[in-house]
Amino acid sequence: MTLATDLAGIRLPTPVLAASGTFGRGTEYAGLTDVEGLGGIISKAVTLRPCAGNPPPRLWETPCGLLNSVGLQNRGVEAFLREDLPELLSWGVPVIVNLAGFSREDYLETARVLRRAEGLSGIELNISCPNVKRGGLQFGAEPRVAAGLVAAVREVIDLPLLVKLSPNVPALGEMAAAVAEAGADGLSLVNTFPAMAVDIRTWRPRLGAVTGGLSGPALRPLAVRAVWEAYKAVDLPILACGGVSSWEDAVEMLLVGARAVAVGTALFREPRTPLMIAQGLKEYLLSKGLANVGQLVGKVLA
Amino acid sequence: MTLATDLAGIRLPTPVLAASGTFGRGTEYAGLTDVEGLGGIISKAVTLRPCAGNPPPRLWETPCGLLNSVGLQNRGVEAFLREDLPELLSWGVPVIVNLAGFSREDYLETARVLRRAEGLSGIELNISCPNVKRGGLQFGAEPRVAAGLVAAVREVIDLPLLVKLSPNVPALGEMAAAVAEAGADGLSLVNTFPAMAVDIRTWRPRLGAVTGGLSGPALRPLAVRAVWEAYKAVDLPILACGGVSSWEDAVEMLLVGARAVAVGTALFREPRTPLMIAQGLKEYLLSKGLANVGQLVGKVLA
Amino acid sequence: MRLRAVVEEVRGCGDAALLRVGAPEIAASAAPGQFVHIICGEDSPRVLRRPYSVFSVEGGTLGILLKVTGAGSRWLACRRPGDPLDILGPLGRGYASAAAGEEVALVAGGTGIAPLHFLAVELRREGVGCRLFWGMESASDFGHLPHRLGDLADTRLATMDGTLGAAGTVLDLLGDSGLDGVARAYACGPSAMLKPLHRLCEEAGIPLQVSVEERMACGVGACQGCAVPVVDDPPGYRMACRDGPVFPSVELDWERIE
Amino acid sequence: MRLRAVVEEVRGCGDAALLRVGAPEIAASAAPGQFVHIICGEDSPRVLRRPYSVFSVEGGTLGILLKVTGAGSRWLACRRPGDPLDILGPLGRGYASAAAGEEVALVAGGTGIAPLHFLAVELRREGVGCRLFWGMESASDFGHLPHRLGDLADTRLATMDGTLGAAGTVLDLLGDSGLDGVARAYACGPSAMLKPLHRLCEEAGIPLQVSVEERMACGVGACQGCAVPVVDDPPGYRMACRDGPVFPSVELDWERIE
Ligand SMILES: Cc1cc2nc3c(=O)[nH]c(=O)nc-3n(C[C@H](O)[C@H](O)[C@H](O)COP(=O)(O)OP(=O)(O)OC[C@H]3O[C@@H](n4cnc5c(N)ncnc54)[C@H](O)[C@@H]3O)c2cc1C
Ligand SMILES: Cc1cc2nc3c(=O)[nH]c(=O)nc-3n(C[C@H](O)[C@H](O)[C@H](O)COP(=O)(O)OP(=O)(O)OC[C@H]3O[C@@H](n4cnc5c(N)ncnc54)[C@H](O)[C@@H]3O)c2cc1C
Ligand SMILES: Cc1cc2nc3c(=O)[nH]c(=O)nc-3n(C[C@H](O)[C@H](O)[C@H](O)COP(=O)(O)O)c2cc1C
Ligand SMILES: Cc1cc2nc3c(=O)[nH]c(=O)nc-3n(C[C@H](O)[C@H](O)[C@H](O)COP(=O)(O)O)c2cc1C
Ligand code: FES
Ligand code: FES
Repeated sequence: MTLATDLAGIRLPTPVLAASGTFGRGTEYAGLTDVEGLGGIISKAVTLRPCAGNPPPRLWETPCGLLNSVGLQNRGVEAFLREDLPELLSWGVPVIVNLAGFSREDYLETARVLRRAEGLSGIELNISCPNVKRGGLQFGAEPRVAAGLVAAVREVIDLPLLVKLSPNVPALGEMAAAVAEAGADGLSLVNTFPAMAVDIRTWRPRLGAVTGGLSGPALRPLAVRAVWEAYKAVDLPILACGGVSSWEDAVEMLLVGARAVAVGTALFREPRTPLMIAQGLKEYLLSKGLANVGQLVGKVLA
Repeated sequence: MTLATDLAGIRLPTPVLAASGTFGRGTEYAGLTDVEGLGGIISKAVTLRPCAGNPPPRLWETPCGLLNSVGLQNRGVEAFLREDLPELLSWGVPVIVNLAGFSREDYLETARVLRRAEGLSGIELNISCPNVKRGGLQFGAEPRVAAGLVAAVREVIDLPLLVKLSPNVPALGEMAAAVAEAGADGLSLVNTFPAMAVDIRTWRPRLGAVTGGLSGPALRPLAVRAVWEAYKAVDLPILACGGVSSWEDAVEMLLVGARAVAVGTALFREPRTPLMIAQGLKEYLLSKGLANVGQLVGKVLA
Repeated sequence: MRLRAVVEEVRGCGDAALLRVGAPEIAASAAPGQFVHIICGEDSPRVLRRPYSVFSVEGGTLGILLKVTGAGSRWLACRRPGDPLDILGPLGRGYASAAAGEEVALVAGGTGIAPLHFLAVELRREGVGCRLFWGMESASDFGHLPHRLGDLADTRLATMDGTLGAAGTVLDLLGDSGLDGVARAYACGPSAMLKPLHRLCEEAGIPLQVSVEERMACGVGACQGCAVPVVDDPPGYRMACRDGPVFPSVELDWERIE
Repeated sequence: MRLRAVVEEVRGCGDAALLRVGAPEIAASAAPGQFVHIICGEDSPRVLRRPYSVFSVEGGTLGILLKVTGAGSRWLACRRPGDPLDILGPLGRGYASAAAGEEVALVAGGTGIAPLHFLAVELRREGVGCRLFWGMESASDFGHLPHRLGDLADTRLATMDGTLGAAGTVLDLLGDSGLDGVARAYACGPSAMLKPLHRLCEEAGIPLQVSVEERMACGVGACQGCAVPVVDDPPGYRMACRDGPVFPSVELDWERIE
């Protein structure tokens, strides 16, 4: 029995990763969990140039969920390669870079810079960030547009390419198919959902950026359904995330078609969540006499 | 100070209604709350012919949310007019019929039958039910298709016409505009979100229909944002629902542009929720020196 | 119909717990087979109430026998005397009674004992002879409860692991002769138990009433969530909360019940 | 850094509560201005921990002074001795100390007293002279706590309703002469208090360190949620949880802070 698995050509020691934007460089959690025990780390979004991100407040808690409007705060791809990547790589687990942009050229230029990076395991192409006015989500709404971008990035870079989709489209299957056709090696599902909250005392939005993205257990049922739709539509490996907080949640995602899961919001409450999930998966596989998580993928009786 | 308000030409005694599919004929809650104190009742979906609905299980609870796959179970429009409507009308509050169909002709024929009904205050055109294979959502995904249906129904029926939209579209503003253009008197936002859950013990979906719709507080931040998007896009009154459980939630919805709110899932826990909300709104208006809820509509400082 | 009730006692009994709840109005009108609908945690992730059969009524006090199967029942089992409880009830339609002098069979699986316990008390009072068959996983499931049922009815027990009564299921316990001379039968338990019991009773020509468990939201017939397949023409659904939870077993479409 | 701690005591003090939590590892390394991050309710709708300043350290026991402002703090205030608590800490960067013999001012608004209380204890130990200014809404807010601070520092109180000390804000209390002869100042409170205080100190040429409150998710610098505007070039954000919560007030971009 092994937890090791392959995701779109990326060899993962366990199928439980840290989700983009939630794990920093790993260093931050070093005293709180064994970063070396992760299946992989997905970086915060990296853009071509430094980006200050959105004005505070950037967080608001909702029933079983979290709104964030961090935006694409990062110091740009050059600083990322220089300062963050070495630290990310120091943990000895696969590192996937979340690649974002405000225009097609942005994405491509950043991808070209990333080509120089050594040690990177893959790219997660972020076309689904609800927290930026331009770019991001606009590429994730229309299958044709998304496919165009994916194809262009594909030409620039050889690394395994996951495409992170917005769940907020009526025909997710079509989107998945378009992206697969364009050369994606895998899908990443889901990003946060566009959401909003208002302070009824001040009549002002809870978030400085007015709207933000919903994550956490509240949206898990939407994420499960999104993964299932994508799984039925295309023959690509899927990295699932959205409210995954326990090994049971992870098994649920595997059953509807995920090959691996990423944990975001749950880390904030319990930094050891990914390790606890991996342990739970191990015991589950053993108890079922299964050899690997692949034997669970898409096995929902539906 | 008054709670009475006008919604798309419907005179509501209070801006707090019972949401479609959650309140039966009112009779069921008679011993538990004062049905006469509601701002209005929206019927369960009514279709042309009787409809058995989806196989059980039809319910599954999720973190701060509820999945349902009831489907369009109803005894058809003729039986509705004969048996349900008189009872719904007996409470002396506005009754709005939720109109659903599996094809364009279905919708239109049902609308024609409803034209005969006396005492009806309005129609809520349901083009967003995630719980049917054909019809429902398929009309709610494409602005052009939705507009076509709305225009056709508009020709058939004179009653105030609310269109209940799916929140699961990337460009909600466009959808709202198309529907407004086609002659809707108001919008109803949001229906449940397509969702799914799996029993990891049996590997079977929690719902007999495999997927269902998410409701309850979990999705409130998504509903708030949807109402805000629609409010910015069109000059139509909006009936908001999605996780509204307290007067604070109602104020939030008003601030982002709702004229009235409907309460669904919260009824199951506390049947008096709409009355408690109305009472809370009253005290809030008084404390703020406001004359009516209209003075809150869309007043978020964003 | 609704109540701010008060917890009077919580007694652990094996893997289950017996709650005694002061709720005079509900107690006054509850009939065997009816249920109550309880908010299990104000500040919790749970949007729904939890349905529980009435296990007993003594004066103004309701008895509720519960098994911890998830977070809601765990919350309930952790109440302390004096804690408030938000309860709706009594809800649904209970068991139709029997005639005095008749001999009836009560067949329970696990916590299915709850409504049948209440029923046995009532039937006994009405002079009906009760034969109670109760199957459970293990002797430890319900503490001393099984032993105390002897006063109430002619009680026969079965456990899957053989730690109490006969080894096997409650159906094994019924065997070929368990229903001999029985005028009618009442049951509550998992459908894996109810299904074969239905066939057994049908063959023996014994009218059977079953209490079914379906997930519930409103609990009052408004949401159509708790659908139970029935053999109507055309085949459709009834609502467990309003039309049941007790149904004559011949009305249910067992083919479509899992 | 992380702990399963145990609640030792919960003392109501007015509208607030003082929790004493057995957490030796955290207590051993906590410095004034640092905070802990607490899970407030396992079976709750809350996905995030709640940040609380360390109010005191006595042996292996942490003191936490909390005001009930929502469901999370309410949960915390309802703990009982012996209850477990899941705590991360100590987190963040605290106040930089002063030199022995210096006279410093500590300016607190409401629960802003928490880190400043801890700081006053430490500064006193180090032979720094402390003048403590504390403003609150009303005398009843913190029970007897205000009276007990006299031992710790030269304490002056203000309440908005005039029920204790001077009537008015803590800034009114400072007046024109409050900072006279002060070598440095430390503050914690709402930004409506910190902003004018910053201006006051800038004019008087007194270095000021402020502890800011920002909503937090991770609490360790990983999510970039707790952004605080700074006057860097180009103007950007620091993270309250990692770079703060204490900042030299000159580093913050008060124009962009509400
Ligand atoms: C009419 C009726 C009477 C019942 N009487 C009793 C009784 O007397 N004693 C007892 O121990 N249990 C009884 N049950 C089952 C009891 O309602 C569930 O065990 C309880 O809801 C579990 O809640 P949970 O949060 O602990 O579990 P979870 O599994 O976390 O619950 C998740 C969801 O599934 C539903 N659910 C879970 N199990 C069941 C079930 N078996 N039946 C229906 N819905 C379920 C819950 O209500 C909830 O909506 C009865 C059920 C019904 C419908
Ligand atoms: C570094 C730091 C130290 C703090 N120290 C103390 C202290 O010693 N004593 C004390 O009483 N309070 C302190 N607070 C504030 C305390 O964290 C909040 O009062 C608490 O989180 C409220 O939680 P709730 O669930 O009761 O309120 P809710 O309003 O329901 O909380 C909703 C969300 O808003 C956040 N939030 C609410 N109020 C604040 C606030 N004032 N600051 C930051 N986030 C907030 C919560 O963490 C939560 O995510 C501190 C805050 C920070 C950032
Ligand atoms: C604070 C925060 C920051 C995030 N930043 C990014 C990001 O930079 N890029 C991205 O693709 N997703 C980002 N996400 C989305 C997560 O990677 C993940 O898709 C989402 O939160 C759902 O998973 P969860 O419910 O486990 O958090 C962010 C989420 C949070 C909460
Ligand atoms: C059990 C159930 C049945 C529903 N049936 C319908 C329906 O027939 N037609 C419809 O338009 N919406 C239906 N809805 C959606 C609600 O009217 C409402 O839009 C949704 O539940 C969100 O509001 P809530 O969070 O307050 O429940 C149903 C919802 C539930 C929970
Ligand atoms: S639970 Fe709503 S109809 Fe039965
Ligand atoms: S709370 Fe996550 S960076 Fe500060």
